[in-house]
Amino acid sequence: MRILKLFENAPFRLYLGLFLVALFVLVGAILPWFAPADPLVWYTTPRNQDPSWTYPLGTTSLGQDVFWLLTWALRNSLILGLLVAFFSTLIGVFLGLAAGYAGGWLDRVLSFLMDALLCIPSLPILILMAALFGGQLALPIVGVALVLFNWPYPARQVRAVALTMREREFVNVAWFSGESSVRILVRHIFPYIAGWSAANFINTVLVGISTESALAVIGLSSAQQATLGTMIYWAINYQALLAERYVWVGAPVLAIVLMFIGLFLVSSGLSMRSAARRMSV
Amino acid sequence: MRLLRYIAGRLVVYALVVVFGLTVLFFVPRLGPTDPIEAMLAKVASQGAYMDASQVDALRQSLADTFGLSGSLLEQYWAFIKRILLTGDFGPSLSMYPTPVMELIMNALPWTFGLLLTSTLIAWVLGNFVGLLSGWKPESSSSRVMEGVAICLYPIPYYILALVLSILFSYIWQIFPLTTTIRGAPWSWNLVTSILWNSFLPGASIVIVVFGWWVISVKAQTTALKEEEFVRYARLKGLGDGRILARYVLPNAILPQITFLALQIGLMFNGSLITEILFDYPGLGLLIYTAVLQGDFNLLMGTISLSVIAVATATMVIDLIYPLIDPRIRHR
Amino acid sequence: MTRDPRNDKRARGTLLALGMAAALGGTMLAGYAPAAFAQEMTDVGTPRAETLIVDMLNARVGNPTNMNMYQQGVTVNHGMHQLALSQLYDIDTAAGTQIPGLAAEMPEALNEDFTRFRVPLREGLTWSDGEPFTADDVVFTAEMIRDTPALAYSAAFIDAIASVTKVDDHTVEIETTRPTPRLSIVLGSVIYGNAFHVVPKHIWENEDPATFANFPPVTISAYKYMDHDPNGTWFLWEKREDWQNTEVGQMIGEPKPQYVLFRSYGTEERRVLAMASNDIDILTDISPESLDILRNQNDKVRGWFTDFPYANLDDPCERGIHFNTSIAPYDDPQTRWGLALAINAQRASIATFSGMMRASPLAIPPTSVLMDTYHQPMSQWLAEFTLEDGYKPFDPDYAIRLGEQLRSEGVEGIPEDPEALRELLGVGWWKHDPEQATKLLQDAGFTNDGGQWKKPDGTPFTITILAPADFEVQSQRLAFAVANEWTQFGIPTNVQQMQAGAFFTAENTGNYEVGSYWGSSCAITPDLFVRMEAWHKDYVRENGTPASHNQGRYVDEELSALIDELRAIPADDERIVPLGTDILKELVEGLPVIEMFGTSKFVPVNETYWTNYPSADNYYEGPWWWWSNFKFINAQLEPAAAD
Amino acid sequence: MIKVDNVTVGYGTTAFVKAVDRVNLTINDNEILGIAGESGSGKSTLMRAIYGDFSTGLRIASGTITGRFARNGTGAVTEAESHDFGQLWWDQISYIPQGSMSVLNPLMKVEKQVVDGLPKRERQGNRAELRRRIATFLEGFGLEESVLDAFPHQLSGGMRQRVLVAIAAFVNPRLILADEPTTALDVVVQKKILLMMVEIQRRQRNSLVLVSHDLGVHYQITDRLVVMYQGKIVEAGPTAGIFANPQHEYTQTLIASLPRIDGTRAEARR
Amino acid sequence: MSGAPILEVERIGRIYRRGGIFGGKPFYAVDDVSFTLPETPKVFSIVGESGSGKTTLARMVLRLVEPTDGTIRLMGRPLTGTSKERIDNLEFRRLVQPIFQNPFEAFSAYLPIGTYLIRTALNLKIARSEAEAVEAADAALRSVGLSYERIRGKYIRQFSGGELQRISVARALIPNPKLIVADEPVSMVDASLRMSIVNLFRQIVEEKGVSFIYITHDLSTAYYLSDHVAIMNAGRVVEQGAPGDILAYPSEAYTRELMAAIPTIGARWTELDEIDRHYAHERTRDGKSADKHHQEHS
Repeated sequence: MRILKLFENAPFRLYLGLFLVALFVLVGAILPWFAPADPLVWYTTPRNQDPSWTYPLGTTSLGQDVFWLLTWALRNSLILGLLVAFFSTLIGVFLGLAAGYAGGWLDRVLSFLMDALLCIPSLPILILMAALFGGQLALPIVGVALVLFNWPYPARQVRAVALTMREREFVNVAWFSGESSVRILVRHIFPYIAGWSAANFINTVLVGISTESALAVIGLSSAQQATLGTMIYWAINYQALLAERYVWVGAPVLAIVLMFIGLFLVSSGLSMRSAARRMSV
Repeated sequence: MRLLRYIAGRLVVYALVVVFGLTVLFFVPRLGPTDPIEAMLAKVASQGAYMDASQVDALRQSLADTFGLSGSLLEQYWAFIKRILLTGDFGPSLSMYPTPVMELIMNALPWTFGLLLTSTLIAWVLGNFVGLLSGWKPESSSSRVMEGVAICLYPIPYYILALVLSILFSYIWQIFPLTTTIRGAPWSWNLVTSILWNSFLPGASIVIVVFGWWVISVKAQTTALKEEEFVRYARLKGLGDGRILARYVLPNAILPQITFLALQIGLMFNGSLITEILFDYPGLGLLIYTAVLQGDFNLLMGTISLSVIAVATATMVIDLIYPLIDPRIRHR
Repeated sequence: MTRDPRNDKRARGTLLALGMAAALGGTMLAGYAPAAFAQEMTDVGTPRAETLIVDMLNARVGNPTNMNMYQQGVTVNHGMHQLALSQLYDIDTAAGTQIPGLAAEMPEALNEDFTRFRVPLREGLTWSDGEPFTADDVVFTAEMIRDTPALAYSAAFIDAIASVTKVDDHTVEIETTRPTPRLSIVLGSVIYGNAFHVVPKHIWENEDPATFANFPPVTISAYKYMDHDPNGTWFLWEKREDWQNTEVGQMIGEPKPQYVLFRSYGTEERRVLAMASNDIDILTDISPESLDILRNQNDKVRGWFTDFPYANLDDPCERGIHFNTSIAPYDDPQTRWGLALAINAQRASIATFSGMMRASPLAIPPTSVLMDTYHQPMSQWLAEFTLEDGYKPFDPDYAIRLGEQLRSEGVEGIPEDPEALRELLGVGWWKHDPEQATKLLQDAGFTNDGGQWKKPDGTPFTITILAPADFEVQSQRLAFAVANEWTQFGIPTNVQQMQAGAFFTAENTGNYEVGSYWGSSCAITPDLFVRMEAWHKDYVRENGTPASHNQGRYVDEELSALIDELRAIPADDERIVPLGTDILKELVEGLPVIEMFGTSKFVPVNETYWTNYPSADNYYEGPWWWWSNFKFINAQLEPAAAD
Repeated sequence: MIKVDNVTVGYGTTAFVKAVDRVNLTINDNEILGIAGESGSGKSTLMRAIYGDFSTGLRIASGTITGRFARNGTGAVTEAESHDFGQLWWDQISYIPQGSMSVLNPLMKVEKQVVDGLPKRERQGNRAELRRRIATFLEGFGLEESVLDAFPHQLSGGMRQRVLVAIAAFVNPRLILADEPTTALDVVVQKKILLMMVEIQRRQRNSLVLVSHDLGVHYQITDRLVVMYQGKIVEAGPTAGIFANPQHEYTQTLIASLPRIDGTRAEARR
Repeated sequence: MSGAPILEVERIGRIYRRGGIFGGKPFYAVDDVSFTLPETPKVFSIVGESGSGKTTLARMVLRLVEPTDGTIRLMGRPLTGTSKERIDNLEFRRLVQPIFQNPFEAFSAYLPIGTYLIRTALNLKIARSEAEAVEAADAALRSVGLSYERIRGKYIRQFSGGELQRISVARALIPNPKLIVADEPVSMVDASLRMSIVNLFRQIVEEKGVSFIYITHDLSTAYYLSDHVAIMNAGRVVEQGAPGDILAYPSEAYTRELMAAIPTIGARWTELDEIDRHYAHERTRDGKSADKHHQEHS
């Protein structure tokens, strides 16, 4: 209960989340460099080992070290999630600001695009693409497709904010100070949505990782790259669940869940903190 | 008159969205490397029927004719759009030729619709309820526990939950069926219970995740509402907690959730697809997956077009309903 | 509650599940189990003890109320094909010979050219609605196919069959368009089945066969349609009261199962769970891991062998690595041989199916029949076979070493006797000799500086193996296993998985360089004609143009000449085996395909309710539950003795 | 009626922030008391403490606020500390908030919101009869019955504020506290509302405490005035007396800084 | 300097559609308003209640809202429309500057306030370098009683409302504009500081030769500050003229009503006396005998 009580406290929530995320970034970004062998290669270890000192998380039915495989999977999933989030947030924020601030036909066209893309369920189309392009659907393409479907969320929100911002007096003051439209967007309006953008960024990381792994689990992603999804895919392919090799299938699942919780705590902690700061201003 | 103009405007946008979606759908597969005829031939061949080369060539020609995949891309495009929008005809399924795609979809649609509708409603009601309470009394231990649960549940991907649920409840404790078996005369009580029984786990996996989302969002909403002046005013009028919650906080917390619902429909639909595939649940998701596996062009086009249309329609309906619910917009 | 051997397993699972549930913070409420799940009745309402439950080969059927097998999109794998329809000629998979089905005898050639045949039909058969089966039905079916070009099969039929005429009520005469020494192959089942299904004239003559749904179907074999799931996940068939008037009744006797339920459980986990909980009696293909799980969970479940390798190894198609031989550098046999010697088959075997496979260096599967006819007799030749530089690539001790390794890993039931091991794991395979592989590649113009292979044209040598995504597990895993081998050898190799549609498009149009396939390496009878014919150079097409045969675009004049010879002789000609041997030698030399392993079919059965399934020690049929000959297996099953 | 005895009020528990510092004040029966001061003077905090609204971390650090209410009609006397005033809300004490857009529930019709605050005894019985009573009451202040069927957003700001005044007055309380009730309203509307409040006070013969930063408003309607500055009462007494002869320097500045139409014009200083 | 008036507003109007979602019926926020600001610096007050259209009018002059009818001329050149003579944005901003109602809303919370002044000087080409800009800012700040040193690196939350409004004025002064449009500039400022700002405006008019359009709802400051007053109601100017004339002898009923509603000190509303008379027989106002007479005192 004490732990739960601390959750109400934005900083603690934030720090716990940051701790989890930092842990994953550490595992995903640094540890892969220390892998004793390419964990993707089969039969570098004995098969189906239980966790031990040599193999902290055991080995797969393919003779891969689950621990090192997990570090690689985390790295790739994180990179994918971060890139998808970065580009969708960037594009979304930029287009949303442009639409909201400029108004007129640009706003109409962009708003239509946003609404249209929001209405189109992305997964069927990704499934379609994955199926049609077969194994060619490499991670970068998955990433591009995800960006395509994810920018409208921030764009729509940012547009709404920008619309209200346009009515704020300081924007007019900025204009009378001779500031250019771009500068007004970037220097004057953007700071107000920066906190929100950060939360959105984190959510999009989640969406990116989860969508890729969903595709992977039904066998439609690039099965040869180590991602959390493909790890689950291979584990299920080799019936790890029924064979009670829970560590193999459980490690990526737990990693996803914990990473999600971590990222979620960060994003909600951030928004709580920015709400608190707004109140104190 | 004004109402009509608003509806007309919304309908125009809706129509544009649908056409836009269909256009994307038409071109994506045609850029892909799969030739449906070859896929079909290979399927015939892999079933082991012996045919010599000239027989295969003859079959190839006859398939091209029946599937109507000839003509320039633009011609095919116009035919496609016209056919779908004017006649609602997606042609015959290629892998289950000559069953019309529409027939297959109509068989699957009630399943997806029912699954999504009920699980969304349940999650919505439960999530709003729990979110409201935990937002209202954030310091109580039960609301902390509920929020903790929601935070832990919300990020879990559907497919993980689906897997875990079916292992737990279909195998280790054999409470729910492993596969969908619907029995009972049409419109009988048996049929209903049978459907509920079979839909329970897929539904639960959606409910649990969506529930978490609602709890979090409603809680935030409620926390904000608590600071609202009219809530404060109601409290200063000496109203009891229950009354304030029920008549001041609840309606105001729920109303914005309706717009969120519109935004979430696409995402929830995505979730239901994965769930259906993993539970072998006979809805649209499984049909899409089958179509993918079989390289069934017409079926793919049909199912995905319909998904787009369905989601766009649902979003539009919510958009149209919203002003009728919110008095601030209704009475001007 | 009866004592269940799975209980302690379950208990462990329960603990784990509780842990998982707790970890998820779940607050799931346990429901109650409804009465429908009691074991006396199946959930479709038939007595469990009288019902045989069979795994449906394909996923659920999208159009369950269409059973017109002549429409190309209609799947009849829901029991229709396996139990209710019958072919003119069927296959005895144990003996590897065709047998008469609806026909009374094998066709009798009436002329030297093999263009006219007399086909006697079985007497005393009736359709499930009581109407007699006669020559009129056969003639009607032939004419219907001929007159309905909308049926996909029509063109193929017209191309092969000139006419079918009635001689008397139980005899027809068939004329072919060209010499056809193997008419029973054209009109009867060899592998899986055949498109030619005789239809009841009295039903079909009033319908348009192009649109007729044929539902509920009037059937000819011992079972008739009873019920189905509107979503196509299950189909229930009931034994005909007049089962005596069917070919099964005449040939074998009364089938014991009163009901046969074909059902689809979806993903492999579900199928496995279903069999583990006795909800299904016969499973089609699963992975070895799944079989392992099943055997651990339920001691009533058995594979083809009771011990290692559990799987049936007699599948009529083998798996290997195929090349598009029209694309450099794979157009050079040196390259292909180099790549073959870079593979450690032992590791690949374990990676793919834990070693439960029989290796085959020849272009035909190492089934019991073909091992006796070709592999064993040819092992001497193989051992002496040399490459151009005099290197002897064959390793006859492959099986012995693999056996040792498996024993060392704790696998039980590995024979000690070298001959028994060779019989089990294969006569041998190519050596794993990276040095020789390097030499061959360098001879072919490849260079290797600092561990980086370069093609003769100077570009880096990397390989992409096209592989089936999930729909053919063995080829898929083999692709990954070989990719792993080549990568370790120094050539970066990746696997490109494709769904069926994209996969076959790529294969047919030659839009690939290296692929993990099975299509052209099939045979079941010593007569290799059916698939070997596909290697004829006549079938080579430009890349980009779909090829119906010879997707590897392999041109070998000598091979084509041998195939021409084979075309001209009937299946029972004495030159069949020598010619076949020559063809196989030719294919070894040119190596258009690195043939690797026979297909292992992990086809478990559950003996809780039924026994006398075919198995390695009760080999009256192969375990091809989804073939047309399933009806004969079904008729020989026995109910398990009640406890 | 209310006695504020050497009270210090502030926010927070660990780090106590003083907002009202050792204030003494009496609210008499049947009077209009004004509390004047600029932003941050502590006037709103003092008013909340008097009302007994301790919901958002407000705390009386020292001193007491006690009340003594004689029920109208029966004459039954209730005595309580401000911590227990909650039971008297909308019975003996009611409150008029600053009439911003969001002070009424946007999803509820006005009638319900009037009824909602009434004590049980009022809410029981015939709804139609109650509505008629409310309507009559409103009509007494020039509000039409149709207002009851409106949603808050359909009313103008002035109308909403009059509804709030009416809601507070309908229960016939002994004490009404009004927190900046006319800020952000136009002068014409403001005047109407102030007059309405005065009329209510005269009719019900209860006490009205008016918190406002606008000295003009205090001049017009209050009987007694308290001027607050930085948490302290710097001046208190009859309104007329203060305006005629302000004692404290701050009060003098405030009064002096008000421009008057009949006064000097800046232009004239040219 | 040309002899053209600084600002000529000619029959301008602005139509809005009320009610967003169901379309809406048009209404005139500003309807057929004309006035002229002569070349000599003056304070022109526009007085009206909320909804009278005064803010819309100000925003049209500020080019923030496009008029639907009529023309506005600045120094004899059109402010609106598409003609070649139309004043471009840079020139416009050098000629006209705004001061807005809420000083806490006038600057971004995320930028140091000095930035606004520096950027104004640089963007409007008042200064060619950072140093010159600081100089210009400092000069402007000194004219409102502050200095650049005092605001350097500080953010909005570190200032009081009065200070912020002075900084707003300083910023507006940087390009040495001809016209400053001040929209309710003192309504959010504490009463004790209000007069100092109003006096500051007057001082700027005198010393810098800047004209003011002063938008307010407060008749008393308008009277105090301006040279010319226009009373607006429902989108129209109902009365305009010199403050002394209008406020001493209002000819329109609306103006009179407005004036009567101001809670001025020294003149108690007569309605209050009526109420008291009505309830007099029920009540005696203890200790209040004096207040009945205090209007005579002041």
